[in-house]
Amino acid sequence: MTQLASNQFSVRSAEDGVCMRVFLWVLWMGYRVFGPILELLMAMFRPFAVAIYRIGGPLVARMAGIILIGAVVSVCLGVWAHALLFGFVDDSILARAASAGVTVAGPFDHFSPSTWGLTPSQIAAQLHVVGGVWDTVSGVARYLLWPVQFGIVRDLIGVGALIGLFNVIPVYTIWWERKVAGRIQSRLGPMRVGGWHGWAQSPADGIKLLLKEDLIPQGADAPLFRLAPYFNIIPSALAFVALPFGATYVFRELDVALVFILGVLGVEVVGVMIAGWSSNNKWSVYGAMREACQMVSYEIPMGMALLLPVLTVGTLNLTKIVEAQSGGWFHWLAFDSPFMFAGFIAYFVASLASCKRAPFDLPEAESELVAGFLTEYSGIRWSFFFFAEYAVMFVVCGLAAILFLGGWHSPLPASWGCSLGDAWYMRGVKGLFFSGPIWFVAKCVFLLYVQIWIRWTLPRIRIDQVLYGCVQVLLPLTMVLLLGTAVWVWASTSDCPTWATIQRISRYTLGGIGAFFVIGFPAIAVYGFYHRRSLVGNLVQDAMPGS
Amino acid sequence: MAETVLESRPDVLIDFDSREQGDLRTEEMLINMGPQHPSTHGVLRVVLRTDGEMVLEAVPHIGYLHRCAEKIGEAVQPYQYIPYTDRMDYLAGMNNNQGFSLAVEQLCGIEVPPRGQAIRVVFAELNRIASHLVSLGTCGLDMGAFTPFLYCFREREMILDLFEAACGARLTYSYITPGGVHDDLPAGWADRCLEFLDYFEPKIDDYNNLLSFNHIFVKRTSRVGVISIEDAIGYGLTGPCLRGSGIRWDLRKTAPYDGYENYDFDVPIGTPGGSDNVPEGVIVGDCWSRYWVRVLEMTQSVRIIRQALQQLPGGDSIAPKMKNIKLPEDEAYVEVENPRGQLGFLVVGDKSAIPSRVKARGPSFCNLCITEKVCKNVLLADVPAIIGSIDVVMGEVDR
Amino acid sequence: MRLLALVGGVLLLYSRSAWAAEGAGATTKAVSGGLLETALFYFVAFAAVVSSLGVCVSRDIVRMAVWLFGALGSVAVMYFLLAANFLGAIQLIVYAGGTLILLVFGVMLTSKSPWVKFECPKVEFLLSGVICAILLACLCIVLTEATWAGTPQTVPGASVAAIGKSLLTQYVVPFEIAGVLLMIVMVGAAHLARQED
Amino acid sequence: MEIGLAHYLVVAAVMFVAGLFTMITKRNAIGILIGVELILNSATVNLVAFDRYQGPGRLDGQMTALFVIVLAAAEAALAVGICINVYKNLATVDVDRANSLKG
Repeated sequence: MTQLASNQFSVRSAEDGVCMRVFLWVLWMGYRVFGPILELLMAMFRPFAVAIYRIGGPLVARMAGIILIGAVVSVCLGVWAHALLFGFVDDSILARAASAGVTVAGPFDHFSPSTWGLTPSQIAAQLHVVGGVWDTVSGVARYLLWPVQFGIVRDLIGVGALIGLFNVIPVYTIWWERKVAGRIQSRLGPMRVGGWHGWAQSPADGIKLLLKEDLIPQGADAPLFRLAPYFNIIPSALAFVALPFGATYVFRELDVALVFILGVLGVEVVGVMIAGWSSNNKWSVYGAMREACQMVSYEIPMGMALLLPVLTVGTLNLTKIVEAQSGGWFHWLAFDSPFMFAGFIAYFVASLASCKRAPFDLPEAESELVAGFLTEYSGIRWSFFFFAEYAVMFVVCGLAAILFLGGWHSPLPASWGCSLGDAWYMRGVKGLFFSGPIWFVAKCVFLLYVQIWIRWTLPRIRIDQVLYGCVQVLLPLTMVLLLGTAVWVWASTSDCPTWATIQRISRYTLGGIGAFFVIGFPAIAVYGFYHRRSLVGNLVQDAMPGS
Repeated sequence: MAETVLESRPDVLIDFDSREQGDLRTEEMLINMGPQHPSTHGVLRVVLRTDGEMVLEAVPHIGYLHRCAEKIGEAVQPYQYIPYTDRMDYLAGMNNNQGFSLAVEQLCGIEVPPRGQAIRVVFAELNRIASHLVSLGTCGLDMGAFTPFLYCFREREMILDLFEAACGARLTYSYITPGGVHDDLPAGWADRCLEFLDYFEPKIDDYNNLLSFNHIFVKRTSRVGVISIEDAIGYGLTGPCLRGSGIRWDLRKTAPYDGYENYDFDVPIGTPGGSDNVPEGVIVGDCWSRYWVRVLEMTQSVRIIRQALQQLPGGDSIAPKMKNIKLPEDEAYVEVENPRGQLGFLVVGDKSAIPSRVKARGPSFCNLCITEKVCKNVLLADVPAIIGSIDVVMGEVDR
Repeated sequence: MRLLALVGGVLLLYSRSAWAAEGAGATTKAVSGGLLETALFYFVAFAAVVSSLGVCVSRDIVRMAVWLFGALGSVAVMYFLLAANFLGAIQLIVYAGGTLILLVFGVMLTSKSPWVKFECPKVEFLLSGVICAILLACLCIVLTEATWAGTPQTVPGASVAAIGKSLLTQYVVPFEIAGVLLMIVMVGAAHLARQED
Repeated sequence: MEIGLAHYLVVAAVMFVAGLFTMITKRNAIGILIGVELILNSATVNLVAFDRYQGPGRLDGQMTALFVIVLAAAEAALAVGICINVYKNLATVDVDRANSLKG
């Protein structure tokens, strides 16, 4: 940002200073007014909570459907507004910089006094450019949009979004898992709390865990016992920093994003090992040892499987890897070559092991090790581990989606997507539905569904089988795949027409197989859901409530 | 922050002499599996001597559920003792009732009416199915397969509904009493039962697809916990544990009681892998064989129940005047085929209405003895598999 | 502790030079320009020093490993500050995710009980402490008094591609030797851990 | 305030001395190993800092640091193997008691 020196933007109106002062005043007053109120509320938390539950519970239960739909709509609107807002401000900055003849680093270059550039009047001018809808609100919008041009404000929004995501994703992954598991086991899953299909069950569990007594066993190494959950949860939260949800929906676009995510996921083991060791419980130590064994060994095939797309695209930057897959279903990397297709499956298996999901859930195998490293944990510390586990599940699914399944691109052809000539509202709509975070999250949820499906179907593997599977199956397999991909990439550089045909045939065949699976899995699920009564037989059906 | 400094821990053993195998032998550790542990089926406590993941020795410790069940038998009349037999093997109450009733009947020379006998067979076999369902489910659960467990319990609930319709209880039935069964079948019960059987038989295929032939399950249970024929006989194993080792011994065939000789059924035994649906790698006497014997026995039980319900005779279901009968000064020992093996009751009379001695031979108790022999040099994860496949009920072990 | 972690996290997120995207279009930034980089450096340096001292003074071997983890993490962040992003990530993977796990694993496998400690005599402790303090003082004096020729660079850090390219061109011999060495080590470690008979 | 080369070097020096102290005073073989790791880390910090400040456009420092990390990992693996072997033979990892060449 040094080139964007302050002298180039020295033109400041008096309005600018007023605006900044108003902004700071609002912040300060918010702190002065809402701080004490929040404290008071927290002091009165329990009676308030009870009262709110008693009074608001039935109301919420009745309104649940509306609230859920409203939540979905507001999330979509939020995503859309984010795209519009940031795009608008970026456009403004770029337009102004272009008029001044400067190059600007990028949308996230921030926190430098020299960027206190755009004045509300300039924003207002841009607003008029954008469209007529804003005319009526531009007076307000110019002041609302003014802070968004600063990196620190955007980062605060980003941190808020990250914290929100990190809270919401595990909570609703747990709910999703419990619902899917219930259906698989011919139960209903959570149905009560909150009304509509127990949507408030997981938040309620979270509050319960917060209020539970937090035990430290006698003889435990108390500082380490307290520290361990943080070692577990902080890396899993850090992974979200570099995980792109969309082209602009990434907190920090790192050039080593993939290695960074792998690294922080590897650090997570330290928390588990320390938890197991400091609990002063032999079962915990067993859990920790198994975790160490499994993680250290499965990181290798996982990393090697992740190298396949890196080899093909030639970068570790996740955003660039996704950009290389634009253009619809058949351009996704999983269908790039047979090696890549097998690599995707190998990665998925290794990722199951690396986030301790069944059938690799040995570290917390409840029928062998009571609860493994979690045996002595309770309350909020336990929920930290749980949060971390589900967040990591999401991260590994996100990596799979980014590296193999086209990230935030929709499977529809590229020509249907965003183009530069679209009007601003069409850009919003298409950005939302054609290549946006919605697609990314949808792919993650699908992969999570497969993980959950596997967990509730298969028994657990023994430790020797786990290690055998890693060292003697996955590792050689991924090595061969790596070699094969290298040859494939090398061959793709040639101009031989026969080779191009072979490549096309393999791409469309693999895409067809992938489509078969991707359509087949939900189709089976939907079939099972609609025939859930007849599949279990008449006797169950007769005994079911509401039949 | 309570940090205890202990210089030496007596429970950490270092045994330098027992280095017979293993690549990475480090340190031996004594570890308590139970009495509170998710996979010890109640309050079994197994003390494991482990070296890493290897279990060098597993010693079961019992007695956490002792309730003086046999001593109580010397204080109450036989018909009053029936509820106590329910609480021994609480998963197979009907079979326990039947065993004790048969012993009392033999002691007193009571003839059970044919209808009573047939109803007894129906209930005993239904209870065998229910008990085997729990066994299959928990065996899967011990391997981490949660879903088959709930499927099994779904079907078991229906059997319990049938029991409830007949006797009002869902777990502790006290239905079969000396002289027959204490109430005749309610109207329409037989049809309901047949409807259940029609529903249930295809479900066995579901379990097989989901669990029995699951690759991971087979890998986890085959060649694990192998009990040879000699050991099985030497340790006095009975029931599916004995038959899983390849010995065709079933009291319903070899010493029929309550009219079992009238029904046509097979006695399944463990078979080596590669034949009869049995997956490759299975050897006779391993955990999978024991598991598979239970699956096959459920089919045979369905066959028996169908026959019994079809040829259900009329008449009384209980012999008259069964209360306050004086027991002769004699003793009777009768064994029946419980879902878990041979359940024997010894009843000694002394010319009063109250027996002077009641003794039970519990199949779970005898089967549990083999744990120590089998759980040598296995992996930690195999211990729940072995205990699960032996299928003990601690209520009956401790009595 | 948590507050410190929070402060560190916030500083980490605002270290522009280390985290900015690579690429031709990116403007260059001074290595040690911003206030936040300075603050982050001091925070990380403080964390590294405290962790290293923690390694020396803690008596429990697992706590030593945890302190070492702190030091390794701080060093990783220092790599990010020094625009060696790839090295920082590798440090996280190999050291924190691999070597440290191995060490803790070794502790678990070889510790008779977590509470058994064997320590050197007090005299030796004091003596070595004094020697080390003198050494540190000498080093610090030399390092701070010396005039270093180099100036802080303003070019962006080396990209992963550049590292990969030089690994296979300029450094191909050490790279291959390292590969062979790793294989030998793998075989050797397996052999060492094996029972002789 | 400028962060110069000396800043990094001082931090590395502190880490080096701490590692040295750990190696001298600890009797546990794994403790000594931890000290070695600390020393290796201080060396890599030096390398990367010199690379950043002294070698414009060259990768020597980073490359050497990379190889040091690789070697450190290999060394740790071997050392832990040796520790386990020592423990198997002597039932302790106290290096003072590992004083005979006979296993």
